[in-house]
Amino acid sequence: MEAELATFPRLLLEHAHVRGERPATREKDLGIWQTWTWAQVADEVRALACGLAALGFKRGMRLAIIGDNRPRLYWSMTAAQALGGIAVPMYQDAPAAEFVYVLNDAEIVYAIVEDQEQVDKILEAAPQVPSLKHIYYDDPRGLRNYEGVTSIDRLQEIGREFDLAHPDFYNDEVARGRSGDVSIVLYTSGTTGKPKGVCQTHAAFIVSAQGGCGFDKLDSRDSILSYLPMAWVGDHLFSYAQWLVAGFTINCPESGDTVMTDLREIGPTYYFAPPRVFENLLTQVMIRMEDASPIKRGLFRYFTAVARRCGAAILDRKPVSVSDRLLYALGNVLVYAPLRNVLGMSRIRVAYTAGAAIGPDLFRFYRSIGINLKQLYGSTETCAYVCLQPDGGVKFDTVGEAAPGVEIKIAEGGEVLVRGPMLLKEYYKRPDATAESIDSEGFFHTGDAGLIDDSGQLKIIDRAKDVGKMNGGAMFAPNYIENKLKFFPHIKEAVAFGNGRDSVCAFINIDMGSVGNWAERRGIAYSGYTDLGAKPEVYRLIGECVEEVNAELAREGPLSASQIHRFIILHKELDPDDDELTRTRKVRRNFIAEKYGVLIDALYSDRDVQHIETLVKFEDGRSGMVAADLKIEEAKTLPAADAREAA
Amino acid sequence: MQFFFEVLIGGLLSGVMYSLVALGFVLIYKASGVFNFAQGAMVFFAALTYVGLLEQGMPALLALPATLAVMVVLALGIERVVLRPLVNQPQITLFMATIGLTFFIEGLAQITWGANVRGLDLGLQDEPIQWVTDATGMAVSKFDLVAAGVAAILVTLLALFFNRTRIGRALRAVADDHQAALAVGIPLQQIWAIVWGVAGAIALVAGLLWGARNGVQYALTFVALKALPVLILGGFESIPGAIVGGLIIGASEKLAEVYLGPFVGGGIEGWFPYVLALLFLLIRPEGLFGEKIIRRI
Amino acid sequence: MFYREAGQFKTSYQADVAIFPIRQDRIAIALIALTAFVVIPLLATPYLFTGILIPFLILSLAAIGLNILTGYAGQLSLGTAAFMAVGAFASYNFMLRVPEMPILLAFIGGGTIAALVGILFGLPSLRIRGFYLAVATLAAQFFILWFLTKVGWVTNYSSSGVITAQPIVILGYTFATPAAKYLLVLSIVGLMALAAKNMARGNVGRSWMAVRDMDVAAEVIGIRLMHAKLLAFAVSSFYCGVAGALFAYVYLGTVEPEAFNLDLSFRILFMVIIGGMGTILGSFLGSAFVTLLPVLLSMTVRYLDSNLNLHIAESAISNLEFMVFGGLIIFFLIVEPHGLARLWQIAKEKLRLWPFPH
Amino acid sequence: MTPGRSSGAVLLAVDNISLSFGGVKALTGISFDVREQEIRAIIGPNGAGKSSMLNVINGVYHPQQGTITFRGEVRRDMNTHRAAAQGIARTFQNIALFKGMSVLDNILTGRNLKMHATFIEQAIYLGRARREELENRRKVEEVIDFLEIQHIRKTPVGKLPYGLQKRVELARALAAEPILLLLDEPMAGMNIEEKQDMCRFVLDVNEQYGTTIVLIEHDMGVVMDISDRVIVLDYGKKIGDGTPDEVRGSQAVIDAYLGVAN
Repeated sequence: MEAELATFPRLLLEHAHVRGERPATREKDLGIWQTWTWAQVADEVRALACGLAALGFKRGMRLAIIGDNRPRLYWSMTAAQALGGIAVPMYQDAPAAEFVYVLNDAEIVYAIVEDQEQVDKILEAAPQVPSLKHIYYDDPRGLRNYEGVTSIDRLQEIGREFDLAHPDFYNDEVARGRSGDVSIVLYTSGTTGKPKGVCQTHAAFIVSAQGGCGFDKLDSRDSILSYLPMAWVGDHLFSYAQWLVAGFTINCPESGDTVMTDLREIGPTYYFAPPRVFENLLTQVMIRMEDASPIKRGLFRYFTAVARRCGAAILDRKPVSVSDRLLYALGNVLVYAPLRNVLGMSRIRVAYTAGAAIGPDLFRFYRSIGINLKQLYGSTETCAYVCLQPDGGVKFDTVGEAAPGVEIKIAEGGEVLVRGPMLLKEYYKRPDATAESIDSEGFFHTGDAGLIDDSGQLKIIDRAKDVGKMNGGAMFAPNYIENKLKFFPHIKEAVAFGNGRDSVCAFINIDMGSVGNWAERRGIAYSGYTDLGAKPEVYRLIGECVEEVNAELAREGPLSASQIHRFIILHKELDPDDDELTRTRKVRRNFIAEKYGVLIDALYSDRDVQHIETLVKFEDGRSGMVAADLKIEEAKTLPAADAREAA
Repeated sequence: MQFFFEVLIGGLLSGVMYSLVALGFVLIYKASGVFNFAQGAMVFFAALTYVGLLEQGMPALLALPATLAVMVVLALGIERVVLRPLVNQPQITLFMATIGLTFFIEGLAQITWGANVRGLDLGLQDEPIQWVTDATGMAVSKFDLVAAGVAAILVTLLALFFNRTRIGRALRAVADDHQAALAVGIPLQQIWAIVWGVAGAIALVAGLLWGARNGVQYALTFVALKALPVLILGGFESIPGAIVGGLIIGASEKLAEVYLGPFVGGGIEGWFPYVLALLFLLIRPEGLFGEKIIRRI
Repeated sequence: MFYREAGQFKTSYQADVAIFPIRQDRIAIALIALTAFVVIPLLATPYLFTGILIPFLILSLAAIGLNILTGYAGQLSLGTAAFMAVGAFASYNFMLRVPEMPILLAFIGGGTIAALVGILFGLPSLRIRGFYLAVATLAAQFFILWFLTKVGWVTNYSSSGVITAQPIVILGYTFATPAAKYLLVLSIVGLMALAAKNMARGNVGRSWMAVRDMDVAAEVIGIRLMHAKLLAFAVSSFYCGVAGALFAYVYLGTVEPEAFNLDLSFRILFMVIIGGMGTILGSFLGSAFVTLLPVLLSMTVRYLDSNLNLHIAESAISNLEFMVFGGLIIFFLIVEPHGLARLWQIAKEKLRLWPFPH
Repeated sequence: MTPGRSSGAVLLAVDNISLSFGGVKALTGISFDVREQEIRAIIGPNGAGKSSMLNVINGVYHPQQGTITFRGEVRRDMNTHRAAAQGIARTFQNIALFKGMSVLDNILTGRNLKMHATFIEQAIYLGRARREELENRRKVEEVIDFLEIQHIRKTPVGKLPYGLQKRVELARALAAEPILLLLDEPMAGMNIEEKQDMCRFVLDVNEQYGTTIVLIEHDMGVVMDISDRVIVLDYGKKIGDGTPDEVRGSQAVIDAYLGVAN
């Protein structure tokens, strides 16, 4: 990369120069999409930067940025960077109390926030943040009589005056920037302990962005909807780094609850969403189709079937029979294209999802109706950039191949190690943490366990710390197995055991909703969860799911040993109130193993019925005993198949 | 002077006939708040049916009740098919609906009975009454007198019907306040049906009289148009209003025709009542006997 | 289904308030215009021009006029035909008495006179509402027709009261052929429809609708009732006047006042009701419907007649027409008070949301 | 509330106003003043003549007796157009929106006095007409943004729930950029959240645009919270006038309200 484009402020100047009149930023405001060209953005940023400088913002200082995705908040990042400062975007939905830690940790003096709500919160936090001196706000609504806060408009006025007085100041400052400088500190919403500030350099993000843009051929004609938290690494890569590298247009929605409408209006060509968003969308589609006329429903059902058969293949340009192609073309006119349109996805060239495992059916659905949905893998420490799925090489259970310039290595315990220019510089003021996550060879320890499949794509299977070993020495990844089970609508929760055992066994919670329906359709009467779970038909139903999972596992080389031999359908639903799940509904494996020791023993014995009594808390707080005789079911397992034939 | 009175009386007498048609409007308007533009068509329909039945060789004494039956059926049909679905719609919508109705009925009438003009003989000659002429020297049509008499009788009957009978009182209640009427358990639908039935009957009488005078033909429907200014003058809710209005219109249009006509080329009774009514409206928008409405907000 | 709105976002209010904000609609309207101006003139038969297309267009214009008054401003009028008559005879007299009078100017003049008369008969609307007003407009219907028949001067003392429209010459070109006449009417109607749409979506239109929907509130926010109502009468009558002039010059050729009788007024009212009150599009749909229905009706009847030889009289057909229209009016008022235009709108929404129902 | 606001200059003064319909006396000898930038509440049992008072102020009703002084001009009575032109806007007790129009158009009508293009200009839709349309649209969008009704911008008002309709009506009044805003029971029939929103908006309007507000409200809590001074009417007579606390204390008021639900 040529040295003079090594920082974001310089990239901005470059765009203003080569495509000054093309749209850079849009925001749905006052009913229309207000648009700023690259030239205008450059000018706004210049005013902001000069304003900050005039009011004493110095090189190396950190600028806190809090609020929804607003153009001027994005711009203030560049403004800070132009002065050699560091942007510190923070999660806008966090309560004031949480602000305090980050503001102090980053020794924030200057903060730019969105509106009255954020101002109120930061003022609430201020007393505990001695360093904080200057607060600027974007939206003046309701802030008339506030003391000690200034509007960005005012800030820019000051800036413009300052600029007139010191015409060369801005360009000099930008010129002094180095690509090795830290451009941003992103705080990881650490599940354990205090959040850590991840310091990323201009270079790291620019390289990652360039890699990604090259990989998916993104250019200045693309456009993206910026609706994910600015403090999240993904948004920083897609809506900021790639924006300034590729020079495409970012679009800020009118408000949180109009995102879907705005998506429909903008019709972005490049889109990112976490799996749950896609899941909710699909559910909505299904619900809305329910009320459609029989004809439409028929069409929809028929053509989605067609798509399931050949859609993905056509998207991947794989050979497909002529008849199917014709049918698909017809379906495209009648269903897929209109559907993409109402979802606002007609123009999408590349869509990514990441952050959690996505169900294969869900994933396939979007691809089958012609939306190029792909998965990627990365973390805050790696600029959200490690693996990408190449067009035509998309699988639902991998996260793709190593991104350009990235080195991947699987460690002994199966942990994924990565090395490359996109790695974090350090954890802010946490040398210890830095040292422990980056080893001597410069490899970053992701904390995820995974394996490289035969096609060279990375498959993430579990958190490294959860991965165990079976007596046979094979790797045991409970989450991976549990996820596979949970992808079945009938299975709500699953807990797999096998660490230090000869075989894998599992507890299963059926999904009352879907199994309930299933039972009613078959006229199976049941009194409640426990009763339904004990029905032999239900055992058979779940058994089939388990065996499908086994079949899949059998094809996955090292994991084929993790096939489930025996399982139990639990007599009660795992429940946070009984401490069996975390509040975020993650299974607390060890606690459960203790609580249901009897059952585990039974699973690993040759008994096929086990009596159990459990203490449960009811909604009203009372607690009582639930007793049941649980059947233990054998599940068919298959010999480890050669992975190649499967792929 | 004598001539003046002759014209005046002639006018008043024909005015009574206007009132007769207007009565139909008022009745329906009072009960269901509908300005029934189709009243004229009903008049036409009634007369045509009656004549038609006679042509089919039905004796007059039989044809009369038969026609009455037909009219009631028609009225009930209208109430069921047109009014009920439109209940609580703005009055103007109902008004337009009755315009549609007008076309429908006219079409129906002519399809069933043919469109050619028929004479109708009620055994009354439209000739001066001898003794009146002898006494005053004025020519007063016997026909007009009888017609007026019939109209007078009908009006009295209606008045009695309204004030003495249970239904009549219920009807007045409905006219005053639909909700309240419903609340005290007056069957709205039934009331409407009755009212439309009665309106049908009135239409029949008017139809016979007018038919006998001008011949039974499409032109009969214009009689209704004549009744409109009468209503504006008299107010839509008031039976006395309809009568007085009718007399004023009848008299004034004749006088105007005779005394103004010559200067402007005649044929002015076509519009004179309207202009009269219009001018009147500007002075008293709610009509002679209509109540003043205070519009609250 | 055919709509692809994703990515059609508005970056200016100009674009947002456009008459056809959706690209697919713009394409459609372009195609329609192309057919109307190019394809039809090439293909249509003289009968199609003089028998259907020309009256359809002229009556659409009249319907727009009535729609402005009744649909937008909420003032019911039964005197439309009379205002058309004023336009027709006024234009005739302009042509007759003003030497070298350009005919288009005569049309405009006719419209203007009609507008003035409209204001005159609109005055009662300041005191009275609803069908009281309707009756007042009836007065206009009768008085004006009487006036035109009785006052010889307007018909240039022609014994029969029938006038013969002067030939249509614009810039030396005589519009004689049906196709030429059609194109003339099409252009005039097109332009005036556009103008009407602009008024309807502008401040004037909003004031009209405000007066229609809740006059007290309208007054309170500063709308002058008198001004709004009389303007509605004036504009409406202007449109009817021009329509009347075209009716006389392009469609009939020789005209007597009776051509503009109450029945015509009603027909136009039907167009507005069936087409949809308060929409310009509806005026066209309604006009097309009311113009075509009789044709189709008589065609089918004749067809049945000849095949099943039922010996149906001509008069029966016209009476059948009466009944069908009457029935339709009631039907629409009950089932879809907003007429064909609304039906079209609903269909369009369905297409936009396809495959979803809502 | 900031007590300072009630010490501003007098914006509106009604003096000895009496109004009657036929024989019925709706108001008898009512006098009070409204100061710039204050929020003035009118309370009283049903039929106390509150709405009639508003109708007199903006000229819907014409009092038989008394004078109205607005911005220093003394008058026998107002007329609606003049009132609007001079900067008085209002909302109605039972919503008076234009049912056949979209939210946007409804609010745009609020700006009709700001648009001067003749109908001919509008028909041609060039120059002034077009410019005005777009400028005023922008103004309206600011109001829409202010009242947070972006998501219903293009819905027909008829389709909206009651609470939102009330908000749209307020928007229409605000679009006129009034000096004096008359609100007739802005929170009637709303649930708690809706009321809180509405309160916030009323206060924001008063603060952001410095609009003087006269409102009729039944919910005592609301009145006491947001108003600077309160007038109490009963059977068309004024029985109390002062700060919320003063009024709350007054015996006459307590009597009038005895047995009155809200």
